[in-house]
Amino acid sequence: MAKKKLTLAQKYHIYTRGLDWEPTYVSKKDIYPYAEYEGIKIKDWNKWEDPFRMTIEAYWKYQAEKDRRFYAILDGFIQNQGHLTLSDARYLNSIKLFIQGVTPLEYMAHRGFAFVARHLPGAGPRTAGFFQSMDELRHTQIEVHAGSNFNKYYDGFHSMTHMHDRVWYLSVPKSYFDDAVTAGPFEYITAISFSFEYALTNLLFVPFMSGAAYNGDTPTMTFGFSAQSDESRHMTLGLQVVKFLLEQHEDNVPIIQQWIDKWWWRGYRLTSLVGAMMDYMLPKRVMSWKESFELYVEDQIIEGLFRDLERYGIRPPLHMEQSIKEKEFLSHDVYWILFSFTFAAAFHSWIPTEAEMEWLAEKYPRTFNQYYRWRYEKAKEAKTPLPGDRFYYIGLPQLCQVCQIPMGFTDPDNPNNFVQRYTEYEGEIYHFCSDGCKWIFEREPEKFVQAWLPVHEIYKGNCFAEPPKGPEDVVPQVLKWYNIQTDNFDYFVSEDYKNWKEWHKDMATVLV
Amino acid sequence: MAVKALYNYKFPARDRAEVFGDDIIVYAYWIDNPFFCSASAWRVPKNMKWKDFVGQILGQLYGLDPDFKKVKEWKWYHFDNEFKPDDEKTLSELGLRHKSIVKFKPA
Amino acid sequence: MAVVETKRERFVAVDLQKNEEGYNVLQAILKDNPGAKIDEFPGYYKVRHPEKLLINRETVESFMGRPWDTQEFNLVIISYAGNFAEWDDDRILIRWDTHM
Amino acid sequence: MSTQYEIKQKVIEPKRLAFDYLLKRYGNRPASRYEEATVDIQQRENFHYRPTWREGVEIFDVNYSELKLTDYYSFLDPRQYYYYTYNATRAKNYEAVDKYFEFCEERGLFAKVDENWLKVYNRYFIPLRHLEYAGWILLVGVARFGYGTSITQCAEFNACDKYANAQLITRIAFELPEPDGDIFENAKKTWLEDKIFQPLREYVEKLLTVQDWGEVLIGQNLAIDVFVNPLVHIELDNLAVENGVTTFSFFSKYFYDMYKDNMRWTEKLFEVFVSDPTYGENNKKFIQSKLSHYVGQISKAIDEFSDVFMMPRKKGDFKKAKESVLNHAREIYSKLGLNIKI
Repeated sequence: MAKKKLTLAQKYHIYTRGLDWEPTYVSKKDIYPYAEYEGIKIKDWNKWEDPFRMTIEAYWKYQAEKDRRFYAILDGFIQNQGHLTLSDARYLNSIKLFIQGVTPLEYMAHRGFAFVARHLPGAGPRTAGFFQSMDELRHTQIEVHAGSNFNKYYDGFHSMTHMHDRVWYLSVPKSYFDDAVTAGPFEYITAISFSFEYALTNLLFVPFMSGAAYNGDTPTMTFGFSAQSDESRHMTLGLQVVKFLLEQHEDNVPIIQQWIDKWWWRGYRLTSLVGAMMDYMLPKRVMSWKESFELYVEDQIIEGLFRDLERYGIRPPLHMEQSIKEKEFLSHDVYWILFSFTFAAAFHSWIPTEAEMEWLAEKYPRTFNQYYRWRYEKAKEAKTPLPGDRFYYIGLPQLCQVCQIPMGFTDPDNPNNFVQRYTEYEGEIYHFCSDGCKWIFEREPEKFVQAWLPVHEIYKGNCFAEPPKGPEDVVPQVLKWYNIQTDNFDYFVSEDYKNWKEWHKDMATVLV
Repeated sequence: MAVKALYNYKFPARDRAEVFGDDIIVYAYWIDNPFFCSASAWRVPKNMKWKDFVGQILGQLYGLDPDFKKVKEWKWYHFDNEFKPDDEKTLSELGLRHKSIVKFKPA
Repeated sequence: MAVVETKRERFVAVDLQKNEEGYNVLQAILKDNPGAKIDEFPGYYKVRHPEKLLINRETVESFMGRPWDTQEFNLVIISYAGNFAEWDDDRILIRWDTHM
Repeated sequence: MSTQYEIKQKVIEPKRLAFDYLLKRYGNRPASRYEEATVDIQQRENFHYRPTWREGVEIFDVNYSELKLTDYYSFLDPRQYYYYTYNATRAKNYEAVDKYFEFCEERGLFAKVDENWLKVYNRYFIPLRHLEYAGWILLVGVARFGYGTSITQCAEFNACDKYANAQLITRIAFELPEPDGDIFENAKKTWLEDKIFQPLREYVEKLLTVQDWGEVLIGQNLAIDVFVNPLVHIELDNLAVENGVTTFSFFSKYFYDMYKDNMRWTEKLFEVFVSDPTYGENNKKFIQSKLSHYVGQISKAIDEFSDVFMMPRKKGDFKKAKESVLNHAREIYSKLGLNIKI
């Protein structure tokens, strides 16, 4: 009765895929009806190699420990009124964007991976997908809990889920994930596990969270790094999925390549918001967007990952070169958009200080002074009747049909202009911010003609709390429908700023 | 290429012309002036006269730029084709359609 | 103006949390991987090596002064570049060019 | 050098006590972490694109089930589990399991299990890892297609418990002697071929093809769980004890506790379904009709287990055991006000 000696991998198989069986009373297709229509061919699910070998009991143990640490830090921060020791209340505007834009995506990812765990016919990847579904729920909740404390003292945090469904700039992240979860299970897992988790989340979680640490926000740094430790598992899953699909059948290669092409550009456009947060919204900066793009994308992804994938016949994403060309423009373009429309946003923006402009000029010696600095000088002159002594773009922007960002991405070959592309499909015109977004549309027009574009919805009258009483009542009714209260306008006319000054006026500053 | 789906995946475009009735969406873009962070979008009647359209977009938005008043005359483009609109003609008479883009720069 | 500068490098890397445990793991990595380079950022360390990074349980334990399960690596890792070529009870190996 | 502020003894009045949508719902009071993590978290409107995998539905849609609620957050988990409290609770629950394994190994208890009982156990118990695993698939489907975070979160955790159950059975099996060859292969063969499992397997395979998540919960949580758990973890454990085998009673209690824990949210949810001001009647009709069907099937399926009661040296009384199981089920259904003929 001596038990045979098993390797860890064999043991793990018994713990996971060994539980599966071939049904005989119904057909397997009836249990997993969504597994074939994408055209992915799987010869042998057993060739799947588990990206990590974690049992549920180990999962409980390590995840409970991670969360115990997180909540201890959060509670300490709350008890010590840690928000008062942030570098500056301006910092929190990046966290507002995070809570409104990213946290609901974590939630969508949780449900999306539940879909993978339910509908991929391979027990191995289903199991890994399930762990990720759990993790994503965790991320949603630790982020909500970290945001909850800020919500008590600052604007912009009070209605993130509601805003995510309605507010114009949040349709950018929302449409990204809606695109993924409406796809089949294979595209979803390639889009999210591979293109997003492996190739892009580093930009979101590592340098940005390091920035949070630098600005005194330990709960955000902790949830960021703690979430990212789950992310390491997710990255491993992403890489394993793609390699597995590529090895299963040669017919899968062109399909996967197209998904990589599509989802690289979708994800890259989405993370442009992070560029603006890093370069403009952190009062103390760790590294620029460009530097982190070079480190995390050019070195790690292009030089590292894609050279590894060459042998499978996979090349770097179609529009990768364009994103490299844009790296000295991107964050400036996006912040300028956010700055221009702050009258209708649930965060504040501001004209960078002289010192900040110097930093931007130093980090972007070929673009900032040449193309962007003058806009802020002019913004001081071009005042509007709205609160804040500066310019707002009083109007509605043209949006890209695919990424839904206002069409404000500089053409690096013609830097005083934005890229504008359009196409005609079934008698209607569609506009795009880039060749990447146009390519994505033309590949799947039936999908993108459905886009809920916030600007057009406003013009259709679908975004008013009550019918406007006149032209001057239009924006207020939209803001009411968004539930934007005192969350908008320039930082220096905000309640956040007023309160911050008030709270700090009778505090001794101690140098240590 | 079509979307791969388990059923006939076809829906009317959400923002198709008929949804806007007698109005159309028109975009406007000031060439070489990135002070305005993107082209703008307007819902206007097809029968609006060109001068009223110009009055609306320049009056509400583009006039905010201090450089605006320095411009005596504008050069106009419909998409990328230069055109010389007659002030009294309507947008549809001038060939503008739903989701047309009008570009302009100082002459 | 479309000149793009690039000075790309190929390396494997791990990003580790800056805390006591992360520091011990970092020490173990430096000991077992001659040629590894560290960059420090607020809140985290980035260790990189042109070819591979090996994390030995025994070495980590010698720095920790207690038993250390390789699964505990999950508690300190923030991110990585490369591929987990091995992850068993005794060691974790990260490198590129691994196949299934 | 860095700058720090010396915080005077000053309390800053919060400008809001909770997120706006929680204040609207619950009035001007701080919210619990459970409420913050749960209520109104799921996206509701303005979805951009339609699913490519199913016609006529949105990404999240109340029409994924016949069961409906006027307000989906009228259901809240009585255990108030959110990710941290769930994982922390389970990690703690499992510590006892780890200790017990240690204890059994130290005393060599697994090796000493009576050979005759081992045959019984291998036949009825180890194959249940497949049933638990199917429960995982079913519940994770509810976590995807259910409506409202309060419901789907419970389903997700329940799914996790199911997978953990399957793995705990596996872990026990790893400890057992293998006089008849590979214990897992044998168990799978039993699951696939042995007559005692066939109606149960047919039941669960068919349930795996059901799309309506409400019906899945009826078939799994209100039927399979309600019948199989007391049969296996109470009645058959009693029989083991009568045959002098007590090694597994600890596990029986653990599994049964897991079941009871999940019945807390399940019962609450169905209570909310049948008492809904708008949909209560329809919900009740649907539940009664589906549940009657599933109960009929599951009741017949477990009759096959009468064989198992004949296997040990000291034979058991299946009829009596079944009656206890039925009473257990009757009690739950009548508590929910459901009229189910058993």
